[in-house]
Formats: sequence, C-alpha cells, structure tokens
Amino acid sequence: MINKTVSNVKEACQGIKDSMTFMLGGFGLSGIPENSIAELVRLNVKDVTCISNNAGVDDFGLGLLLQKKQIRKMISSYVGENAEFERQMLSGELEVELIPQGTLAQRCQAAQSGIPAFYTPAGYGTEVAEGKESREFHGKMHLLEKAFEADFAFVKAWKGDAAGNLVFKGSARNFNPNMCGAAKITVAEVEELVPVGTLDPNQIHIPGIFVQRIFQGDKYEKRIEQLTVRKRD
Amino acid sequence: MINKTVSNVKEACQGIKDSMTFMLGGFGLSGIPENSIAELVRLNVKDVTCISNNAGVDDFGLGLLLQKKQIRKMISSYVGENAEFERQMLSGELEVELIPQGTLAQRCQAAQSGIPAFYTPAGYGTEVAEGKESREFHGKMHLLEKAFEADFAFVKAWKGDAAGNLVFKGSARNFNPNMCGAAKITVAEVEELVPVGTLDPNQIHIPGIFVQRIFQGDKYEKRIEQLTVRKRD
Amino acid sequence: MALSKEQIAQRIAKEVKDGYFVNLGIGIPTLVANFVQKDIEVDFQSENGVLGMGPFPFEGEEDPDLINAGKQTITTLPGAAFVDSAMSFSMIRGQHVDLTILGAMEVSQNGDIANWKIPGKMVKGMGGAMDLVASAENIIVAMMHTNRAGASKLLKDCTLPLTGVNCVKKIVSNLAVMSIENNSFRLLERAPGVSVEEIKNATEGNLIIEGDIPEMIF
Amino acid sequence: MALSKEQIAQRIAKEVKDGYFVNLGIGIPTLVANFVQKDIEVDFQSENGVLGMGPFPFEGEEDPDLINAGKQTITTLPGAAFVDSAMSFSMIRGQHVDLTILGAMEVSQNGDIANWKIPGKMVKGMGGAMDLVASAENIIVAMMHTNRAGASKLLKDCTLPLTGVNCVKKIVSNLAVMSIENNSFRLLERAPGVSVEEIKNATEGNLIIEGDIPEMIF
Repeated sequence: MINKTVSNVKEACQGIKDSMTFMLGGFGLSGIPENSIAELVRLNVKDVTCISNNAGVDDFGLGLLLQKKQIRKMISSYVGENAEFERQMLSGELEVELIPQGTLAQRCQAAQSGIPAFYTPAGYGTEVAEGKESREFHGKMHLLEKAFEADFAFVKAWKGDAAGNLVFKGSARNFNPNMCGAAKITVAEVEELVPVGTLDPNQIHIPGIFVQRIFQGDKYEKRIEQLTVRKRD
Repeated sequence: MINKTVSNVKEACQGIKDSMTFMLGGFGLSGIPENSIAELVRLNVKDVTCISNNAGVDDFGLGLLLQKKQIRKMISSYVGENAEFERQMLSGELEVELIPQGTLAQRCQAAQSGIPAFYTPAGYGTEVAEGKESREFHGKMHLLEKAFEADFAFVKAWKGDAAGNLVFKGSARNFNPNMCGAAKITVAEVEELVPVGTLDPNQIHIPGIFVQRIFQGDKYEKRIEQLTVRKRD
Repeated sequence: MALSKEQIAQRIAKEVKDGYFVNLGIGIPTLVANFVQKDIEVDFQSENGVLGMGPFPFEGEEDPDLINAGKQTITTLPGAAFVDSAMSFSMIRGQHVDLTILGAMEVSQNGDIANWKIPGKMVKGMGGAMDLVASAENIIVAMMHTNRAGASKLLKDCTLPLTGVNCVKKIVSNLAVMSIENNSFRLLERAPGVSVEEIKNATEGNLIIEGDIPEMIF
Repeated sequence: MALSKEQIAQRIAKEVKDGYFVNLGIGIPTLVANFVQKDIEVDFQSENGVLGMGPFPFEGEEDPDLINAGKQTITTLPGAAFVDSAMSFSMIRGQHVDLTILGAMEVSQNGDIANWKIPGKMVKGMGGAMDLVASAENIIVAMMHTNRAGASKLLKDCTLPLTGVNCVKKIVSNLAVMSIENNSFRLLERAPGVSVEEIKNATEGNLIIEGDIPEMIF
C-alpha cells in the first residue's frame, strides 16, 4: 500500500504558486474543502483560476479568496448569493466563465479519465456554444467540450485512509469524486482518517490512485446556506 | 419509491425479440447474469448482437448461446478460451467486432450518460481505427468513439432492492454498473433482494433510476475459469 | 382569477404520473412536490446528487451534508441513493429523468427558453438548467404570463440570453395551460374565471385557440 | 546464457520503483510481482477493476467474485479497492498507472507493438492492451527475442496487426535490455554470458551499440 498521508494542510499545499488553476469540490457550502481553502487564504496565492460549481458566500468558502482578491478567474455554473462576487464581476476585476453544471462535472470526469473531449447537448444554441464546435448525433445538436486542465484539485471526503481511499457522505459528495485525479495533484482532506483496511474495498468511492495527498482536517464548520425545516405537528 | 421488481426471469425478459442488441455484464465468468442467459437460451431468441467483454466458455456463460447459434454478432474485447466461438468466427457464421476493453467500458458508460461520442487514444494506428475519425489533442492522436445503442442490458449484482438500487461485490462488479441505463431496458438480477431502506444510500453503486426490472436469481453457479492457488507453507 | 404560485404548482402536479423520476427547479417547481397525488409513486431527483428526496427536515434534524440543488436542507426517503455530480447528470443527460419542471423568464413560440441571465443586471448562472432543457424529453415550464409591467413573457422570440432551444413542451402560467405546437402556443386550459381574451392580450407569440377552451380542474 | 521467463521477470522487477501503481499483463509480466523488492511499496492494478492485488489465495479460500484480468483467482491487500470497468480504465487512460508491463509478439524499432492477433490463426482479442499501450507513459515489454524458428521479433516494421504505435519505451528480452531511441533499439544490457554479436544477429531492426554493454545484474 502506497502511503499518501501528509501531516497537515501546509504540507498538503506545498508547491502551490500564483497563477495556478485549482479545482475545488463542493456544492454551495456542502462538501467544500474548508481547511484547504483556509490555507489558500493564508498563503495569499494570487491570480488563480478556480474551477468550482459555486463561489461560496461573502464570508465563507471561496468567498474568502474573493474578499482578498486572490482569484483572477472563476469557472462555475452558478454564482448567486455572493455580493462581493457580483461587484468584482460587474466591475471587470474578476473574469467569470459560466458553464452548464453537467458539463462542468463531465469536464472534470473526462480529465480524470483521460478523455480529452466529448459531446454534450447542453448549451447548444446559447451563449455557451460561442466558439465551440457543434455536431449532430441522432438528429440532435451537440457541443464538443474539452477536459479541464488544472494544477491542484482540492476535495473533501467524509472518511479516508492512508492509501488515499475516500468515502463521501450524503450530498456532500457532489463534484468531489469527479475532481479526484483530474488535476496534476489531488489533495484530499477528510473528516476522519481511518486505519488502512477498515474501509470495505467494495465501498470505496474513490481509490487512492486518484489522490496524491491526504490529511485529516483540523475542524469543519459545515455552514448551512439555506436552513429549511418543517414544523412538527 | 418506484417499485422495479418483477417476479422472475421470465417476466424480466418480456419483450425480447430476435435480432435485438443486448449488453451483458461480467468479466470472464465473473459477475455474469447467469439466470438471464439461461432464459435467453430457453427463449431461443435468434440473430442477436451481444455486447460483452468476453464470450464465455464452451459450456457456460455466452458460450451457451453460441452453442445454439443464437448470436449473429459479438462485440467484445477478448474472446479466447472458447473453441466453438473460434470455429464459428473462422467459418464466418459469427460476426465479431473486437474493440479495446476501455473503449468498450466507456461506450457503455457514454450510453448511460447521454454522451453520444468521445475521444480516446486507444487503438489509434491499428485496425480498430479503420473507418473512424481521428484527431490530435495535446500532441497525441485520438479516435472518435460512439456510445453503444442496445435494446436490453442484462446485469448481475450482489444485492439489490425493489427500487432497483444495486450493490456489487469484488471484481464481479466490472462492466455491470456501466451497462445499467445504457440500453432501452436494464434487467438486473441479484443474489439477494433486500428490503427497501436496508441499503445505505451512501453505498449504492447504481441507483434504481438506471434499472427497469429487478429480480432475485434462482441460483448462482459462479464457475471459476482459472482456479489459481498457492500452497500453504 | 389568475392563479397563485401554489395553484400553478397544484396544476402542474397533475402532470406528474405514477413511476416518474422528476427533477424540480428552484421556485414554483419546488412547490409541486406538495401537491403530487398520494396514491402514485414518484421519485424526486436533485441534480447535486440525490435520488429519492423527502420533505424538509424537522427543526434540529437538519444535516449540512444533505441539501438539495437550491441548497436547502432536506431529508431522503427509504430507497434513496446519493451519487456524484457526473452520475447525477448521467441521469439527466441520459434521459433517465422522466419529467423536468422549471421556471422561466421568457419562453418563445418555438419552445426556446430563457431563465438564467439578464445582461448587466442579473448573472447568477445557469446551474443545471442548460443540461436539463437540452436533455429532457418532457419539460414543463412554470411561469408568470406577464412581467410586473404587464408585458408578455410568452414571446415570438426570446429577448434574453437563451437557456435552450426548441425544448419546452408545455407551459403552466398563472393564466393558462399551453403546449408548443407548429411554432405557436396552443391554448389548452384557462385559469378559472380568466377569459380567452385576457390570455390573448397577455401573449405576444402566436396563440392557437381552437374550439372551447375549458377551465382548469385541480 | 539466455534468460528464463522467471529471469526476465526478475530483471523487469528492478524497474519497479517505490510508490508505483503497476499494471501487469498476462504471462511473463504476471511473474514480475514475485520479484519486486520487499522494502518498497507498490500497488498492482488489474484492469477488470481491482486496485491493490495480493497473492493467489490459499487452497479453499478462492472466491469466484475475486479474479484478475487473466481470470485467475486472487486476493487483495489491506487498502485495496474495487471499481467498475469504466473507472478502471480511467486509471489507465488517465495515466494514473505509473508502469505497464506486457508481453509482445513483435516490437518495431519505432516502438510499435503487436500482441493481439495472428490473422487467420489466433484471434483472441486485444483485451485492455490497446488502452494500456496508447495511454501509459512508461511501458516495458517482456518478450522472447526470437520466435521458435529463430527469426527476430525485434523488427524494422511489425508484420502482425498492431496493438499500438510509437509507444514502447523499454524491452527486456531473454537476451537483452533495450530502449527505443531515434527509430532504433539501443542496447543497454546483455543477458549474462550472451555476446553483443548474438544479440545483433537476433535483432532485425536497427540496433545501436555504443561503448561497452554491461551484463545484467539481478
């Protein structure tokens, strides 16, 4: 078994430089790599491109990097709920590429899988199609979309082991598995690092071959964006 | 919860006709849909096209359909270990399309995912490339490969529930998950049909939306093709 | 009288059939779940990776690792499954989801839809909407017939950036139920007490009116 | 003297480095696992969906649901994981596997390889070999230098249907270790007691011989 553990987030982030491209897992604030984001803020790395479905909120998630103006470009599918984001985008400080959510997921998955390009119907006939090749399959138009290229992928899992095997929980799974192995280096932070051999080999969502560095996060705030409950009768 | 259970393999195979295209899970004899294959033999359906990594052995797996000359065409990656297969192929009775194993898996996966076509480097410069478009990405040549189209997919899982949720075991998983939802109708046979709610929603390999019919197989022979053991000291 | 948002949802719920896997967009579509007949089996899919969504959690039982595509805390029902985003969109792009219900800012008479961007004003992004409208065989749009200024949102051509082309099949507005046919809106039902004339006046695109147009039944 | 199959495997094992994920083909490559240094960590991948393969099972402990790509019963080591075929080839095609070791019927001086088909005679199929050779950055071929009739299998051009083009980087035969360079085989090491002349005679393709060629050390 090849050991992928690093002792902490600092070690996990070694080699990070300005102007790099990062992938970050999470949907809204659910399943985001909180500890890695905090370290990126601390490192004050600049001019980065972030591939992430959302951009956090003003004071959490990727919003923390936006506040410090560390991000040059965001590649996302949905960026509502973030006033600072909107300000930077409308003022032209921040470059934003909005792409369909399924295309975002599949471009990560393609990078993991060594598929350089694929066709999808999403976005045909819209702004998203501008500058892209289109082609008909089964009487329906599709766009040619390419695999992402990134330097680091930061993902967050529920449990993991020293081999880098990962298990996710609930809807906090989202983009995290698809980003593993989709960048040159994948950094996985987990809520709980368990001894090798305790995860059932049938029940590992992402095997360690897709992960270069793994560590247990110091703490998780796991903020809820839209608390919605029903009354008990 | 939408109930996908059928009472037996007969019901699961309703609508099967001559000249259809089937996908069948399994690698070698491991994880093959034994009960569905037996029913296809019994139904004596003819002139079918089978998409399956292997073609079974002379007296088990897809070999049973070959014996009865039910198969018109095989789409596989590896067909060794089958004398009757070789005879039919060399005599021209059986049409055979051999394709790279990863391409086979991805063409199933693409069909499941609504991706009509994708690029892969496998097979470039070989017989497999004949008649296919090629294109360079990152200085390397790739082939354009298309999603499979099939009428029925027959898969075998370890456990499943009435919702059609599936869990696979060991290397018997192989192509089975990739074929689910990749044909018009997916028939899943399982060793054990468990009550809905007993499978952990985090640990379901294939959710029921990709499965149309599910049943518990009567029995499983699970033949071993290459028994290989080591001596105890 | 024009329908309330709840009534639009209630009318749409009648389109939800037994055995359907359904994706509900944010806004009015989310309300549809409350009105689905109790005697049919329907599974709700959320594109962030949930199949088999249940109602909102009771207070104190919310889980930050369990949200829907609108980022609201949810629960799941027995038989539910969690998947990653790529597999979630395999369900959508692969046409395994039977019905997609979503909101719109504009719909045109050929079935184009715009619902993700108002240039220079509102740029939240398309989320999964472009995948949904490009892939689904069966799309119902829940929308207001006119904007606050009274201008029609059912147009000859959309003026806003498109989400998808030639994809909408059915519309339930606060005034009417319509289908898209022959480059036109075909009027199928009126909201109770709303006249054909009112609907005509509120519709900029071609409107096909044939025979008696019945009132909606809930 | 020419190497035995075990010795070829033993020599190749020296190319396996700490931290490598390795895919072993059927035949001689399978034997490599027996000779990997004990003090390094290596994970074996099998393309039917196993990461972290262990030794063959003890008699009576075999499991039909646990086989390798050669359909042999196997075991797994702690930290192993099972995946589906698509994900298994994500490991391969996505270049996450560090080293691929496979057999060949023919290799040409530009790195083409043929190992899946003898027209009209042997048609077993390519299995995962085409994906492996098209994707891997690091491919070592284990092969006999000549066929039974004594004819070279290291050629100017392959005569059999190709498995991949320009992909082989290194060859360990029963006579020599060679790399592919400048459209030639570069002789790196001789089998113990085998002369450069013997290797030259057994090699149809261009053979670069520069300086003293050392004997292999095991």
